[in-house]
Amino acid sequence: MIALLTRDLRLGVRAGGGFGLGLAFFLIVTVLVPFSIGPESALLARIAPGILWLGALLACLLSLDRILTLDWEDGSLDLLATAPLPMEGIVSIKALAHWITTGLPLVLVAPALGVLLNLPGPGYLWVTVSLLLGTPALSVIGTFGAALTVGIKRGGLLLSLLVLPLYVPTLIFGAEVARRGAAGLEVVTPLTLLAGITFGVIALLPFASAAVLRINLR
Amino acid sequence: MIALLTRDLRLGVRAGGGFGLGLAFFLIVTVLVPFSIGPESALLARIAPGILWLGALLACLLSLDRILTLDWEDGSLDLLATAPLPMEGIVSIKALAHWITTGLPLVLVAPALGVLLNLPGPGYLWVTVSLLLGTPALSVIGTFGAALTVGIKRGGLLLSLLVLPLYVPTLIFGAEVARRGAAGLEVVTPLTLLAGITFGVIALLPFASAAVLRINLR
Amino acid sequence: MMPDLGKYADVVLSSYAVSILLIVALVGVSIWRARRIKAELDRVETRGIRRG
Amino acid sequence: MASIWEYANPVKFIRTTDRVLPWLSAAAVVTLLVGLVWGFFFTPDDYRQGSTVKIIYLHVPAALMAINAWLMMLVASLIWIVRRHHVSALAARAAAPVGAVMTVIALVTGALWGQPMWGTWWEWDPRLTSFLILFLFYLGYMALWAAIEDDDTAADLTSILCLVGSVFAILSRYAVNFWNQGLHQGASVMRAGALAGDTEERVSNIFAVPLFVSMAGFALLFIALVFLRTQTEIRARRTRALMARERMG
Amino acid sequence: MTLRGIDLSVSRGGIAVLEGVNFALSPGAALVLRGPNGSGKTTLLRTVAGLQPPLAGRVERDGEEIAYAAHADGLKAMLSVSENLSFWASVFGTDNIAPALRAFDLEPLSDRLAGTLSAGQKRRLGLARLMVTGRAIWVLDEPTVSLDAASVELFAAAVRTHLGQGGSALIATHIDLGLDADVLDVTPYRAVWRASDPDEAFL
Amino acid sequence: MTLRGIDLSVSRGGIAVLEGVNFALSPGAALVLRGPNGSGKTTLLRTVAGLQPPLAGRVERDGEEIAYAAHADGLKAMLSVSENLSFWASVFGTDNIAPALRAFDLEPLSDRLAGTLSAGQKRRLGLARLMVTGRAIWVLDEPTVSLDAASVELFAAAVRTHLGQGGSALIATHIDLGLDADVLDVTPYRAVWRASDPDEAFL
Ligand code: HEM
Ligand SMILES: Nc1ncnc2c1ncn2[C@@H]1O[C@H](COP(=O)(O)OP(=O)(O)OP(=O)(O)O)[C@@H](O)[C@H]1O
Ligand SMILES: Nc1ncnc2c1ncn2[C@@H]1O[C@H](COP(=O)(O)OP(=O)(O)OP(=O)(O)O)[C@@H](O)[C@H]1O
Ligand SMILES: [Mg+2]
Ligand SMILES: [Mg+2]
Repeated sequence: MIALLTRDLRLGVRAGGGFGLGLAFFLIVTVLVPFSIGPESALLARIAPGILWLGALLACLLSLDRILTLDWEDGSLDLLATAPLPMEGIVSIKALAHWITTGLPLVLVAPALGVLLNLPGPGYLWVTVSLLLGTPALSVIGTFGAALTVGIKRGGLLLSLLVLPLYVPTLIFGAEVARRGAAGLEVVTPLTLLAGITFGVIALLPFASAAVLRINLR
Repeated sequence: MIALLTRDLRLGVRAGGGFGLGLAFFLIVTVLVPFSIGPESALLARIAPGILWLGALLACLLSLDRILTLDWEDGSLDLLATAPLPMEGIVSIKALAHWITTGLPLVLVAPALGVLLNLPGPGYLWVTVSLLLGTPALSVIGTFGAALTVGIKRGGLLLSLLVLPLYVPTLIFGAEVARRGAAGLEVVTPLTLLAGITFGVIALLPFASAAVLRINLR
Repeated sequence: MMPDLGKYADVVLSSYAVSILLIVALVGVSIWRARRIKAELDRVETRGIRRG
Repeated sequence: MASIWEYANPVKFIRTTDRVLPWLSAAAVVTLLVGLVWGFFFTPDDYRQGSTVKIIYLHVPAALMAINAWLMMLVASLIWIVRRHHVSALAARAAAPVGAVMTVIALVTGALWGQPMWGTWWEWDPRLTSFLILFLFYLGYMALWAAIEDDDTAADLTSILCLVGSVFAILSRYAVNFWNQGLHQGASVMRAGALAGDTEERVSNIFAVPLFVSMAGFALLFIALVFLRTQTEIRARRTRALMARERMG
Repeated sequence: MTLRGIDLSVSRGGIAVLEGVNFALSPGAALVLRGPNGSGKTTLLRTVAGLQPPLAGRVERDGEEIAYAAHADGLKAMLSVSENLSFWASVFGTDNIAPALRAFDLEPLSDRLAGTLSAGQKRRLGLARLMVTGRAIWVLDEPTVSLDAASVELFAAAVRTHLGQGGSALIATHIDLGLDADVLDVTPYRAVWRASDPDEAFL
Repeated sequence: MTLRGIDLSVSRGGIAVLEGVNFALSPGAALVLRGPNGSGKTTLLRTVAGLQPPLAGRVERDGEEIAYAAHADGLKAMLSVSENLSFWASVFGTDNIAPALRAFDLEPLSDRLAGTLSAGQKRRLGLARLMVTGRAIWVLDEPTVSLDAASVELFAAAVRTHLGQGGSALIATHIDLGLDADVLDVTPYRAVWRASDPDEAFL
């Protein structure tokens, strides 16, 4: 299992491995927002927490199809399936590797991008906290979507279509925490709910992902 | 050439061909915006034209890697390059097929999505016009990006990174047309500039794309 | 016979129009596809029988 | 006593439904026409909402069927997962487009209704929003069916998606409620007189009876369409199997 | 530890491909599958490896004991030859990759990225993977594709060593490998236009 | 219409692979390239086909006259066999795909999606593509990979017909095709440890 994790991380940071690309995408979306919305800083400040969450979610989404499809295309997934690892373990490790290479960097860089959008003072803390708590759920749900679409060539967009509705609760609570935090309101309730979703999803969804993957390898 | 266009369109609409997925992505981004920004309709109305442009741009972006990579992976591109078609023709046809399967549907559906974001009355016309004029540029520029990254496995995110800066001028003028139009202001200047970009890009960029593609096939 | 719909006539009428249109389209597509598939199946079946 | 599972045999299913379909379709058309004509021509306007109240005969039945269709797909998916009866997988597939159209009707009529009532086409009200999400689930479900070639694989994957999706749909419903308390009517057909005035305990019978007729019409239409479309899916599958057999032969 | 296929029927894309195949593979023996293109060798091997369920009959095996090598090699272009091999070694709980490198003459290439190998070099690396699995039963699908004569000989030698250590091998191939092995021609078992179970209800 | 390689040096990944190769291929003749794995056959063929520039020397050919078949077949999984073939036919301005289907025994498969073919069937389709190009010079990289004996014979027959009509063929292969052809072993031309031109400035 650890061998799989280290391999995935190593592949992630090798040239072309996709590490940093999610980050860059996040950066660019954030930069493009003022171009399309217009440059008023009051308006930007109001939408800043939401845009940061949306950007992080899209960056996550775009890197999902790397989780399994690369391994499927070159035949590694067939070979892994015949290796002495439980399928549930494989998908969980894959989700973890995705979070470490994509989710975590997004969390770390979000405050810096907040500056570009005039994020109000208390927002920095709560954007970071909510992303830290929410991005693991995005990775785990995304792995489920990736397992569903693994046999489909360039299924990237289909993957987005399947995964986005599943992202809705996470997004709502996460953005709510960030928004309330930025406005100086109470955040305990949405924060608890966000944590609930994340832990629930981590505990249960790998079983569904493994089942789906087994069907797809058939 | 026409054989190539009909083949690409046919592949596009076959199962898993990706037609309609760009559309779905556009829809979903639009839906997610209020979840992250919050549900106040006055705020949404202000950012609606910008969000529609941003959503269309991202939907376009995500489908770019299908333009050439699929053909590269299965070896068709090598074979096309040795076929009696000029490389400039090949990339232009690819861009055209991409626009027909992705850009055009986006234009058609944008007004419907405007409703979800409380787009103000005159906005409908101008969002449609600006997208109609701007999306061909997005496809042509995107084909250039696709040609740049064609050899790179799952280069999707890298592609986004390379292409996004190139999209900035189109986005600025396009969103400006839509925003001014929605606010009932004069739109002639940005509209002219947008048209200029589109026609310039269509006339010149295929040569660059063809050159880049030749190098990448080497 | 037509009821007086007052100032909301366009809204009510377009609701009915759109809904009925959608339902008719759905029914139409379903029936059309049912016929087509049935014909195709018949074709394949008789071909199979002829072949033995 | 024949077990209900016998109808899971495609041939038997087609034979039985062939027999009931004409009656069912006729009943659906008649009920639907009666409900809608009654509602449109022979009910008075509401004193607050004016003639827009007539939209309810489309809006509420469509909204209910949109939800019921998903529930039916969920049950059919479970049957497929547990007992692997092909007809149930195909019935779920057949129901999805019908449910999606019902969702669209509810959304469109709601939007049209919202314009005069709330002064806006669209409001991010929880009820409306969760319908939009439901629509996305329908889209994803149909797209997954369409994207996979092997029928049984597609059935397996879409049923799991339907299961997981249902859990997330419920989660979304709560999330959306939390996020915005909205303008939409409560579930008041059975309760408060939000429609007909303030005094009565129930929606006045003048509105309620045609509404129920129309609901029955939508339900019958749904069942008839699902039967027909399931037959089509079965025949399509049989065609594919026969052609495959020819190829082997 | 004997691998047995008992009345095995296998299907692909919902269509029965082979029917009633019986075979037994005991330790120290190799069995070569033959049959024209499209006869169902790949399908049979995938079923034996446990990647897809049989349509009928059963495979008697200890699931943990099979190492499978498919048409595709499962190499990561961005990892070096030895990194690729070490990864598979640790997945299978072994750790010595040196013998595998030596057996397939990969030592001079061990620091090269797998993506820059030629077709035949890639294939050699894919085969070297088998040796680090430590599994007793090798299930191989056209292992010698793209290999030159010298590499085919390396491969045959590796299989012989494996058999000598009590391992066994089930190999689908179109060419002669120079192995002393039984041959199973799948042609007689081709399913004659019968739909597979799932479709049967529709016929 | 003779194809000539004159003092040809070719490189891959910035490293010279073959140096000073000379060959000539006249109408009606076939030339078989041989050499161990990694010796540079693929690289040489890509250069001849015009997909990459030579490092030194030149290829004399009429660019329009080459049909190239690579390791990969360029098939679209979602198009049927005949759609795949018709597409290539119209790209090359020909239109009759029937002879190609017949020559490679693809008629029974012509309505199947290419994605559902077995490895060898795919390969046959890839080779059938050559016949619809109408080109005189065929440049083939290991064309018989995954083919069974009967299909190899179909292929050899197709090449013989092509040569009989005044065409020519340059074929890299590891196995014996049963063709009456000259053989060019690339082993003696292997470049010894010399960086290619672009890197030279740094050495
Ligand atoms: C796109 C927008 C809308 C959607 C998706 C929607 C959805 C729904 C749904 C799902 C129901 C059935 C719920 C239930 O009975 O528990 C319903 C009922 C209803 N809707 Fe809407 N609605 C929308 C807009 C509107 C608007 C604008 C109005 C009018 C102001 C409206 C008025 C009603 C009424 C009166 C009912 C019946 C409530 C009851 O008594 O059960 N809806 N709607
Ligand atoms: N997805 C699919 N749908 C329908 N039929 C398929 C599918 N995939 C493969 N087949 C068919 O199944 C049969 C068996 O294929 P398989 O790949 O097992 O053959 P094989 O013996 O390995 O052939 P080869 O020697 O060419 O590799 C072939 O006739 C093939 O056309
Ligand atoms: N991207 C690359 N970077 C560096 N070296 C490479 C690269 N690609 C291939 N090579 C090397 O170039 C040499 C020639 O490779 P080529 O693919 O031409 O060999 P080949 O004769 O076709 O071999 P095979 O019979 O295995 O197909 C090999 O030694 C290979 O390792
Ligand atoms: Mg095979
Ligand atoms: Mg080669």
